[in-house]
Amino acid sequence: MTHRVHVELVDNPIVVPSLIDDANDPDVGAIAWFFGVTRRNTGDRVTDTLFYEAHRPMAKGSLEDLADLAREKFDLRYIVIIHRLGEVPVGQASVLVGCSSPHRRDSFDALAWIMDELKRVVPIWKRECYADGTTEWVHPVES
Amino acid sequence: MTHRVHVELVDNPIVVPSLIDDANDPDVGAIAWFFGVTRRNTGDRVTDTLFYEAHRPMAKGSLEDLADLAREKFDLRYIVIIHRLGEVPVGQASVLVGCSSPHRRDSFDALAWIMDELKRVVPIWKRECYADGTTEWVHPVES
Amino acid sequence: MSLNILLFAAARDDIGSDYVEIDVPDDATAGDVLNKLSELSPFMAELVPYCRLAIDERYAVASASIQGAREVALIPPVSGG
Amino acid sequence: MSLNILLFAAARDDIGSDYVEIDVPDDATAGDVLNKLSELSPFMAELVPYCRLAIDERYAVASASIQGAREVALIPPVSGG
Repeated sequence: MTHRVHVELVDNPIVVPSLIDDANDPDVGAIAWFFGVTRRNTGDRVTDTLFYEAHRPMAKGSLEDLADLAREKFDLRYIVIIHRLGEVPVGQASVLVGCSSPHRRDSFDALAWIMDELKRVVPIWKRECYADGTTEWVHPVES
Repeated sequence: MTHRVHVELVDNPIVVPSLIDDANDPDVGAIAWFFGVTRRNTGDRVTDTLFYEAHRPMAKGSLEDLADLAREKFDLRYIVIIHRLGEVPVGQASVLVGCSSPHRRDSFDALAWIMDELKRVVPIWKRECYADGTTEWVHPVES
Repeated sequence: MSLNILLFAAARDDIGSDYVEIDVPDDATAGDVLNKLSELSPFMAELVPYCRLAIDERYAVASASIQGAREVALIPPVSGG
Repeated sequence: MSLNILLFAAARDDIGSDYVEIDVPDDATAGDVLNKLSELSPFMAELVPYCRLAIDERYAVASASIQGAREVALIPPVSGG
Protein backbone atom coordinates (compact mmCIF):
# COMPACT_ATOMS: atom_id res chain seq x y z
CA MET A 1 0.00 0.00 0.00
CA THR A 2 1.67 3.19 -1.18
CA HIS A 3 0.83 6.71 -0.03
CA ARG A 4 2.41 9.33 -2.21
CA VAL A 5 2.16 13.09 -1.98
CA HIS A 6 3.42 15.49 -4.64
CA VAL A 7 3.17 19.20 -3.76
CA GLU A 8 4.77 21.85 -5.94
CA LEU A 9 4.76 25.59 -6.66
CA VAL A 10 5.73 26.26 -10.28
CA ASP A 11 6.48 29.40 -12.30
CA ASN A 12 5.61 27.95 -15.70
CA PRO A 13 2.65 26.18 -17.27
CA ILE A 14 1.59 23.20 -15.17
CA VAL A 15 2.79 19.91 -16.59
CA VAL A 16 0.22 17.22 -15.84
CA PRO A 17 1.81 14.25 -14.11
CA SER A 18 1.12 11.11 -16.13
CA LEU A 19 -2.45 10.36 -15.31
CA ILE A 20 -2.62 6.64 -14.87
CA ASP A 21 0.96 5.49 -14.36
CA ASP A 22 2.00 7.80 -11.55
CA ALA A 23 -1.09 6.94 -9.58
CA ASN A 24 -0.86 3.28 -10.45
CA ASP A 25 -1.61 1.06 -7.51
CA PRO A 26 -3.61 -2.15 -7.74
CA ASP A 27 -5.82 -0.98 -4.85
CA VAL A 28 -6.81 2.16 -6.74
CA GLY A 29 -10.27 2.13 -8.27
CA ALA A 30 -10.70 5.86 -8.81
CA ILE A 31 -8.55 8.76 -9.96
CA ALA A 32 -9.90 12.30 -10.07
CA TRP A 33 -8.26 15.52 -11.26
CA PHE A 34 -9.22 19.14 -10.94
CA PHE A 35 -7.80 22.02 -12.98
CA GLY A 36 -8.53 25.58 -11.94
CA VAL A 37 -8.30 27.73 -15.06
CA THR A 38 -8.16 31.50 -15.56
CA ARG A 39 -11.64 32.55 -16.67
CA ARG A 40 -12.25 35.53 -18.93
CA ASN A 41 -15.55 36.71 -17.47
CA THR A 42 -16.36 37.39 -13.83
CA GLY A 43 -19.65 39.22 -13.46
CA ASP A 44 -19.41 41.98 -16.06
CA ARG A 45 -15.63 42.35 -15.86
CA VAL A 46 -13.32 40.93 -18.54
CA THR A 47 -10.01 39.44 -17.38
CA ASP A 48 -6.92 39.50 -19.57
CA THR A 49 -4.62 37.61 -17.25
CA LEU A 50 -4.15 36.74 -13.60
CA PHE A 51 -0.97 37.22 -11.63
CA TYR A 52 -0.38 34.95 -8.61
CA GLU A 53 1.97 35.72 -5.72
CA ALA A 54 2.69 33.60 -2.65
CA HIS A 55 4.51 33.48 0.64
CA ARG A 56 6.36 30.60 -1.02
CA PRO A 57 7.77 28.55 1.88
CA MET A 58 4.61 29.02 3.94
CA ALA A 59 2.37 28.19 0.95
CA LYS A 60 4.35 25.04 0.22
CA GLY A 61 4.09 23.94 3.85
CA SER A 62 0.41 24.82 3.95
CA LEU A 63 -0.28 22.71 0.83
CA GLU A 64 1.67 19.82 2.36
CA ASP A 65 -0.42 20.15 5.53
CA LEU A 66 -3.59 20.08 3.40
CA ALA A 67 -2.45 16.90 1.66
CA ASP A 68 -1.74 15.26 5.02
CA LEU A 69 -5.11 16.32 6.42
CA ALA A 70 -6.87 15.06 3.29
CA ARG A 71 -5.22 11.67 3.76
CA GLU A 72 -6.52 11.58 7.34
CA LYS A 73 -10.08 12.53 6.32
CA PHE A 74 -10.39 10.39 3.18
CA ASP A 75 -9.16 6.97 2.10
CA LEU A 76 -6.61 8.19 -0.48
CA ARG A 77 -3.54 6.62 -2.02
CA TYR A 78 -2.02 9.46 -4.04
CA ILE A 79 -2.35 13.23 -3.85
CA VAL A 80 -0.97 15.83 -6.26
CA ILE A 81 -1.29 19.58 -5.64
CA ILE A 82 0.48 21.94 -8.04
CA HIS A 83 -0.08 25.71 -7.95
CA ARG A 84 1.34 28.01 -10.59
CA LEU A 85 2.63 31.46 -9.61
CA GLY A 86 3.27 34.56 -11.73
CA GLU A 87 1.19 35.34 -14.79
CA VAL A 88 -1.51 32.83 -15.77
CA PRO A 89 -3.32 33.90 -18.96
CA VAL A 90 -6.98 33.14 -19.72
CA GLY A 91 -7.47 29.45 -20.55
CA GLN A 92 -4.39 28.24 -18.65
CA ALA A 93 -4.38 26.33 -15.37
CA SER A 94 -3.39 28.03 -12.13
CA VAL A 95 -3.93 24.97 -9.97
CA LEU A 96 -4.05 21.21 -10.39
CA VAL A 97 -5.25 18.79 -7.71
CA GLY A 98 -5.32 15.03 -8.23
CA CYS A 99 -6.33 12.16 -5.95
CA SER A 100 -6.60 8.42 -6.19
CA SER A 101 -8.51 6.08 -3.91
CA PRO A 102 -10.00 2.58 -3.76
CA HIS A 103 -13.52 4.06 -4.12
CA ARG A 104 -14.56 7.09 -6.15
CA ARG A 105 -16.41 8.95 -3.42
CA ASP A 106 -13.18 9.56 -1.46
CA SER A 107 -11.46 11.12 -4.47
CA PHE A 108 -14.47 13.30 -5.32
CA ASP A 109 -14.89 14.51 -1.74
CA ALA A 110 -11.16 15.06 -1.28
CA LEU A 111 -10.87 17.17 -4.45
CA ALA A 112 -13.69 19.45 -3.35
CA TRP A 113 -12.38 19.67 0.22
CA ILE A 114 -8.79 20.40 -0.83
CA MET A 115 -9.92 23.19 -3.17
CA ASP A 116 -12.16 24.74 -0.49
CA GLU A 117 -9.35 24.67 2.06
CA LEU A 118 -6.73 25.86 -0.42
CA LYS A 119 -8.83 28.95 -1.13
CA ARG A 120 -9.34 29.51 2.61
CA VAL A 121 -5.88 29.09 4.13
CA VAL A 122 -2.98 28.88 1.68
CA PRO A 123 -1.06 32.20 1.47
CA ILE A 124 -1.40 32.76 -2.26
CA TRP A 125 -2.93 35.88 -3.78
CA LYS A 126 -4.15 36.73 -7.24
CA ARG A 127 -4.13 40.08 -8.97
CA GLU A 128 -6.73 40.56 -11.69
CA CYS A 129 -5.43 42.31 -14.81
CA TYR A 130 -8.57 43.45 -16.58
CA ALA A 131 -8.96 44.06 -20.30
CA ASP A 132 -9.53 47.77 -19.58
CA GLY A 133 -5.96 48.01 -18.24
CA THR A 134 -6.79 48.23 -14.54
CA THR A 135 -5.41 45.76 -12.01
CA GLU A 136 -6.70 44.71 -8.61
CA TRP A 137 -5.52 42.38 -5.84
CA VAL A 138 -8.25 39.95 -4.84
CA HIS A 139 -8.63 39.93 -1.05
CA PRO A 140 -11.96 38.25 -0.41
CA VAL A 141 -13.62 39.41 2.80
CA GLU A 142 -16.02 37.04 4.50
CA SER A 143 -19.40 38.70 4.71
CA MET B 1 -20.28 30.02 -25.73
CA THR B 2 -19.55 26.49 -26.86
CA HIS B 3 -21.20 23.32 -25.59
CA ARG B 4 -19.38 20.20 -26.66
CA VAL B 5 -20.15 16.59 -25.89
CA HIS B 6 -17.84 13.68 -26.65
CA VAL B 7 -19.26 10.20 -25.94
CA GLU B 8 -17.44 7.07 -27.02
CA LEU B 9 -17.28 3.31 -26.44
CA VAL B 10 -13.77 2.00 -27.10
CA ASP B 11 -12.22 -1.48 -27.29
CA ASN B 12 -8.68 -0.42 -26.44
CA PRO B 13 -6.97 1.55 -23.67
CA ILE B 14 -8.64 4.91 -23.15
CA VAL B 15 -6.71 7.76 -24.71
CA VAL B 16 -7.13 10.88 -22.60
CA PRO B 17 -8.36 13.80 -24.69
CA SER B 18 -5.92 16.67 -24.33
CA LEU B 19 -6.74 18.04 -20.96
CA ILE B 20 -6.65 21.77 -21.36
CA ASP B 21 -6.88 22.43 -25.07
CA ASP B 22 -9.96 20.38 -25.90
CA ALA B 23 -11.87 21.95 -23.09
CA ASN B 24 -10.46 25.37 -23.79
CA ASP B 25 -13.06 28.07 -23.55
CA PRO B 26 -12.42 31.51 -22.04
CA ASP B 27 -15.52 31.11 -19.86
CA VAL B 28 -14.17 27.92 -18.31
CA GLY B 29 -12.76 28.26 -14.79
CA ALA B 30 -12.80 24.57 -13.81
CA ILE B 31 -12.01 21.26 -15.46
CA ALA B 32 -12.48 17.98 -13.63
CA TRP B 33 -11.72 14.43 -14.73
CA PHE B 34 -12.61 11.06 -13.28
CA PHE B 35 -10.96 7.75 -14.15
CA GLY B 36 -12.54 4.51 -13.00
CA VAL B 37 -9.77 1.94 -12.74
CA THR B 38 -9.83 -1.84 -12.33
CA ARG B 39 -9.03 -2.52 -8.68
CA ARG B 40 -7.26 -5.67 -7.52
CA ASN B 41 -8.98 -6.15 -4.18
CA THR B 42 -12.72 -6.17 -3.47
CA GLY B 43 -13.45 -7.44 0.00
CA ASP B 44 -11.27 -10.53 0.29
CA ARG B 45 -11.41 -11.43 -3.42
CA VAL B 46 -8.47 -10.74 -5.74
CA THR B 47 -9.28 -9.61 -9.28
CA ASP B 48 -7.02 -10.45 -12.20
CA THR B 49 -8.93 -8.59 -14.86
CA LEU B 50 -12.41 -7.29 -15.68
CA PHE B 51 -14.31 -7.94 -18.87
CA TYR B 52 -16.93 -5.39 -19.93
CA GLU B 53 -19.81 -6.06 -22.31
CA ALA B 54 -22.53 -3.65 -23.50
CA HIS B 55 -25.67 -3.34 -25.51
CA ARG B 56 -23.56 -1.04 -27.63
CA PRO B 57 -26.06 1.19 -29.49
CA MET B 58 -28.28 1.49 -26.40
CA ALA B 59 -25.28 2.19 -24.14
CA LYS B 60 -24.02 4.89 -26.51
CA GLY B 61 -27.47 6.51 -26.60
CA SER B 62 -27.82 6.19 -22.85
CA LEU B 63 -24.45 7.92 -22.27
CA GLU B 64 -25.47 10.69 -24.69
CA ASP B 65 -28.72 11.12 -22.76
CA LEU B 66 -26.72 11.35 -19.51
CA ALA B 67 -24.49 14.04 -21.01
CA ASP B 68 -27.55 16.03 -22.12
CA LEU B 69 -29.21 15.68 -18.71
CA ALA B 70 -25.99 16.74 -16.98
CA ARG B 71 -25.90 19.88 -19.12
CA GLU B 72 -29.45 20.67 -18.04
CA LYS B 73 -28.72 20.12 -14.33
CA PHE B 74 -25.31 21.80 -14.16
CA ASP B 75 -23.68 24.82 -15.80
CA LEU B 76 -21.23 22.89 -17.99
CA ARG B 77 -19.35 23.74 -21.15
CA TYR B 78 -17.74 20.47 -22.15
CA ILE B 79 -18.49 16.84 -21.31
CA VAL B 80 -16.45 13.76 -22.18
CA ILE B 81 -17.61 10.23 -21.36
CA ILE B 82 -15.54 7.31 -22.64
CA HIS B 83 -16.21 3.71 -21.56
CA ARG B 84 -13.89 0.88 -22.49
CA LEU B 85 -15.31 -2.57 -23.36
CA GLY B 86 -13.67 -6.00 -23.43
CA GLU B 87 -10.84 -6.88 -21.09
CA VAL B 88 -9.58 -4.15 -18.70
CA PRO B 89 -6.65 -5.39 -16.57
CA VAL B 90 -5.92 -4.21 -13.02
CA GLY B 91 -4.57 -0.64 -13.01
CA GLN B 92 -6.17 0.35 -16.32
CA ALA B 93 -9.12 2.69 -16.80
CA SER B 94 -12.54 1.32 -17.73
CA VAL B 95 -14.24 4.71 -17.74
CA LEU B 96 -13.28 8.36 -18.13
CA VAL B 97 -15.60 11.27 -17.43
CA GLY B 98 -14.55 14.90 -17.88
CA CYS B 99 -16.40 18.17 -17.41
CA SER B 100 -15.62 21.84 -17.64
CA SER B 101 -17.59 24.74 -16.22
CA PRO B 102 -17.29 28.40 -15.26
CA HIS B 103 -17.28 27.42 -11.54
CA ARG B 104 -15.74 24.34 -9.98
CA ARG B 105 -18.79 23.18 -8.04
CA ASP B 106 -20.70 22.38 -11.26
CA SER B 107 -17.90 20.17 -12.58
CA PHE B 108 -17.49 18.36 -9.23
CA ASP B 109 -21.22 17.73 -8.86
CA ALA B 110 -21.62 16.71 -12.51
CA LEU B 111 -18.79 14.16 -12.30
CA ALA B 112 -20.31 12.49 -9.25
CA TRP B 113 -23.83 12.60 -10.72
CA ILE B 114 -22.77 11.19 -14.10
CA MET B 115 -20.90 8.30 -12.45
CA ASP B 116 -23.87 7.49 -10.17
CA GLU B 117 -26.29 7.51 -13.12
CA LEU B 118 -23.91 5.60 -15.39
CA LYS B 119 -23.74 2.80 -12.85
CA ARG B 120 -27.53 2.83 -12.48
CA VAL B 121 -28.86 2.96 -16.04
CA VAL B 122 -26.30 2.40 -18.81
CA PRO B 123 -26.51 -1.16 -20.23
CA ILE B 124 -22.91 -2.19 -19.59
CA TRP B 125 -21.93 -5.24 -17.56
CA LYS B 126 -18.69 -6.37 -16.04
CA ARG B 127 -17.48 -9.89 -15.48
CA GLU B 128 -14.95 -10.39 -12.69
CA CYS B 129 -12.09 -12.73 -13.56
CA TYR B 130 -10.63 -13.66 -10.17
CA ALA B 131 -7.06 -14.72 -9.50
CA ASP B 132 -8.35 -18.15 -8.44
CA GLY B 133 -9.56 -18.74 -12.03
CA THR B 134 -13.30 -18.31 -11.39
CA THR B 135 -15.36 -15.72 -13.24
CA GLU B 136 -18.62 -14.01 -12.31
CA TRP B 137 -20.96 -11.50 -13.97
CA VAL B 138 -21.69 -8.59 -11.66
CA HIS B 139 -25.44 -7.98 -11.51
CA PRO B 140 -25.95 -5.76 -8.48
CA VAL B 141 -29.34 -6.21 -6.88
CA GLU B 142 -30.76 -3.30 -4.91
CA SER B 143 -31.32 -4.39 -1.34
CA MET C 1 -46.38 -13.92 -32.56
CA SER C 2 -42.76 -14.95 -32.40
CA LEU C 3 -40.29 -12.52 -30.86
CA ASN C 4 -36.49 -12.46 -30.67
CA ILE C 5 -35.16 -11.17 -27.37
CA LEU C 6 -31.54 -9.97 -27.18
CA LEU C 7 -29.66 -11.44 -24.22
CA PHE C 8 -26.61 -10.11 -22.37
CA ALA C 9 -24.16 -11.06 -19.67
CA ALA C 10 -25.30 -13.80 -17.26
CA ALA C 11 -28.60 -14.28 -19.14
CA ARG C 12 -26.77 -14.88 -22.41
CA ASP C 13 -24.36 -17.28 -20.72
CA ASP C 14 -27.23 -19.21 -19.14
CA ILE C 15 -29.22 -19.55 -22.39
CA GLY C 16 -26.06 -20.07 -24.43
CA SER C 17 -27.04 -17.65 -27.20
CA ASP C 18 -27.11 -13.89 -27.99
CA TYR C 19 -30.88 -14.07 -28.33
CA VAL C 20 -33.85 -16.29 -27.61
CA GLU C 21 -37.06 -16.68 -29.61
CA ILE C 22 -40.29 -16.75 -27.62
CA ASP C 23 -43.98 -16.91 -28.54
CA VAL C 24 -46.26 -14.24 -27.09
CA PRO C 25 -49.78 -12.99 -27.89
CA ASP C 26 -49.95 -10.06 -30.35
CA ASP C 27 -51.09 -7.73 -27.53
CA ALA C 28 -48.35 -8.80 -25.12
CA THR C 29 -46.79 -6.25 -22.79
CA ALA C 30 -43.20 -5.90 -21.57
CA GLY C 31 -44.36 -7.56 -18.34
CA ASP C 32 -45.70 -10.56 -20.28
CA VAL C 33 -42.36 -10.91 -22.06
CA LEU C 34 -40.47 -10.83 -18.76
CA ASN C 35 -42.76 -13.53 -17.34
CA LYS C 36 -42.14 -15.70 -20.38
CA LEU C 37 -38.37 -15.22 -20.08
CA SER C 38 -38.38 -16.17 -16.40
CA GLU C 39 -39.81 -19.59 -17.37
CA LEU C 40 -36.82 -20.47 -19.57
CA SER C 41 -34.63 -21.91 -16.79
CA PRO C 42 -34.21 -21.99 -13.00
CA PHE C 43 -31.42 -19.38 -13.36
CA MET C 44 -33.64 -17.09 -15.43
CA ALA C 45 -36.42 -17.50 -12.87
CA GLU C 46 -34.04 -15.98 -10.31
CA LEU C 47 -32.46 -13.31 -12.53
CA VAL C 48 -35.41 -11.94 -14.54
CA PRO C 49 -37.25 -10.33 -11.57
CA TYR C 50 -34.24 -7.98 -11.30
CA CYS C 51 -34.08 -7.28 -15.06
CA ARG C 52 -35.62 -4.53 -17.17
CA LEU C 53 -36.89 -4.88 -20.71
CA ALA C 54 -35.67 -2.43 -23.35
CA ILE C 55 -37.87 -1.80 -26.40
CA ASP C 56 -36.03 -0.11 -29.26
CA GLU C 57 -33.17 0.78 -26.92
CA ARG C 58 -35.36 2.42 -24.27
CA TYR C 59 -36.32 0.97 -20.89
CA ALA C 60 -39.99 -0.06 -20.97
CA VAL C 61 -42.50 -0.08 -18.12
CA ALA C 62 -44.28 -3.40 -17.48
CA SER C 63 -47.48 -2.17 -19.17
CA ALA C 64 -45.74 -1.07 -22.37
CA SER C 65 -46.90 -2.79 -25.56
CA ILE C 66 -44.32 -4.67 -27.60
CA GLN C 67 -46.34 -4.21 -30.81
CA GLY C 68 -44.30 -2.63 -33.57
CA ALA C 69 -41.06 -3.07 -31.62
CA ARG C 70 -38.04 -3.37 -33.90
CA GLU C 71 -35.83 -4.65 -31.06
CA VAL C 72 -36.52 -6.11 -27.63
CA ALA C 73 -33.66 -6.70 -25.18
CA LEU C 74 -33.44 -8.19 -21.70
CA ILE C 75 -31.30 -5.87 -19.55
CA PRO C 76 -29.93 -7.54 -16.39
CA PRO C 77 -28.82 -5.31 -13.51
CA VAL C 78 -26.04 -3.14 -14.96
CA SER C 79 -22.49 -2.86 -13.63
CA GLY C 80 -20.63 -0.46 -15.86
CA GLY C 81 -18.21 2.18 -14.65
CA MET D 1 12.28 45.94 20.00
CA SER D 2 12.41 46.43 16.25
CA LEU D 3 10.62 43.88 14.07
CA ASN D 4 10.58 43.30 10.33
CA ILE D 5 7.16 42.28 9.00
CA LEU D 6 6.93 40.61 5.59
CA LEU D 7 4.28 42.18 3.35
CA PHE D 8 2.37 40.69 0.43
CA ALA D 9 -0.09 41.61 -2.30
CA ALA D 10 -2.10 44.81 -1.69
CA ALA D 11 -0.30 45.50 1.61
CA ARG D 12 3.10 45.37 -0.10
CA ASP D 13 1.86 47.60 -2.92
CA ASP D 14 0.49 50.14 -0.44
CA ILE D 15 3.67 50.31 1.66
CA GLY D 16 5.87 50.06 -1.43
CA SER D 17 8.22 47.45 0.05
CA ASP D 18 8.46 43.69 0.70
CA TYR D 19 8.70 44.37 4.41
CA VAL D 20 8.20 47.07 6.98
CA GLU D 21 10.11 47.68 10.21
CA ILE D 22 8.04 48.49 13.28
CA ASP D 23 8.83 49.08 16.95
CA VAL D 24 6.94 47.02 19.51
CA PRO D 25 7.42 46.20 23.22
CA ASP D 26 9.40 43.01 23.95
CA ASP D 27 6.25 41.29 25.24
CA ALA D 28 4.11 42.27 22.24
CA THR D 29 1.49 39.84 20.92
CA ALA D 30 0.36 39.16 17.35
CA GLY D 31 -2.62 41.40 18.07
CA ASP D 32 -0.32 44.26 19.09
CA VAL D 33 1.62 43.86 15.84
CA LEU D 34 -1.59 43.95 13.79
CA ASN D 35 -2.68 47.13 15.60
CA LYS D 36 0.67 48.75 14.84
CA LEU D 37 0.45 47.74 11.17
CA SER D 38 -3.07 49.19 10.85
CA GLU D 39 -1.65 52.62 11.82
CA LEU D 40 0.75 52.72 8.87
CA SER D 41 -1.70 54.19 6.33
CA PRO D 42 -5.42 54.75 5.70
CA PHE D 43 -5.36 51.74 3.34
CA MET D 44 -3.72 49.53 5.97
CA ALA D 45 -6.30 50.70 8.51
CA GLU D 46 -8.96 49.21 6.22
CA LEU D 47 -7.10 46.04 5.19
CA VAL D 48 -5.42 44.88 8.41
CA PRO D 49 -8.63 44.00 10.29
CA TYR D 50 -9.15 41.28 7.65
CA CYS D 51 -5.54 40.04 7.79
CA ARG D 52 -3.90 37.29 9.82
CA LEU D 53 -0.40 37.32 11.23
CA ALA D 54 1.90 34.39 10.52
CA ILE D 55 4.74 33.67 12.95
CA ASP D 56 7.39 31.34 11.55
CA GLU D 57 5.05 30.37 8.70
CA ARG D 58 2.11 29.45 10.94
CA TYR D 59 -1.05 31.51 11.50
CA ALA D 60 -0.98 33.02 14.97
CA VAL D 61 -3.87 33.84 17.30
CA ALA D 62 -4.08 37.44 18.55
CA SER D 63 -2.71 36.48 21.98
CA ALA D 64 0.37 34.68 20.59
CA SER D 65 3.73 36.11 21.68
CA ILE D 66 6.12 37.29 18.99
CA GLN D 67 9.14 36.69 21.24
CA GLY D 68 11.70 34.45 19.60
CA ALA D 69 9.96 34.65 16.21
CA ARG D 70 12.36 34.17 13.30
CA GLU D 71 9.83 35.51 10.79
CA VAL D 72 6.63 37.51 11.07
CA ALA D 73 4.39 38.00 8.03
CA LEU D 74 1.17 39.90 7.41
CA ILE D 75 -1.21 37.62 5.49
CA PRO D 76 -4.02 39.49 3.73
CA PRO D 77 -7.17 37.52 2.79
CA VAL D 78 -5.95 34.81 0.44
CA SER D 79 -7.19 34.19 -3.11
CA GLY D 80 -5.27 31.24 -4.50
CA GLY D 81 -6.77 28.47 -6.61
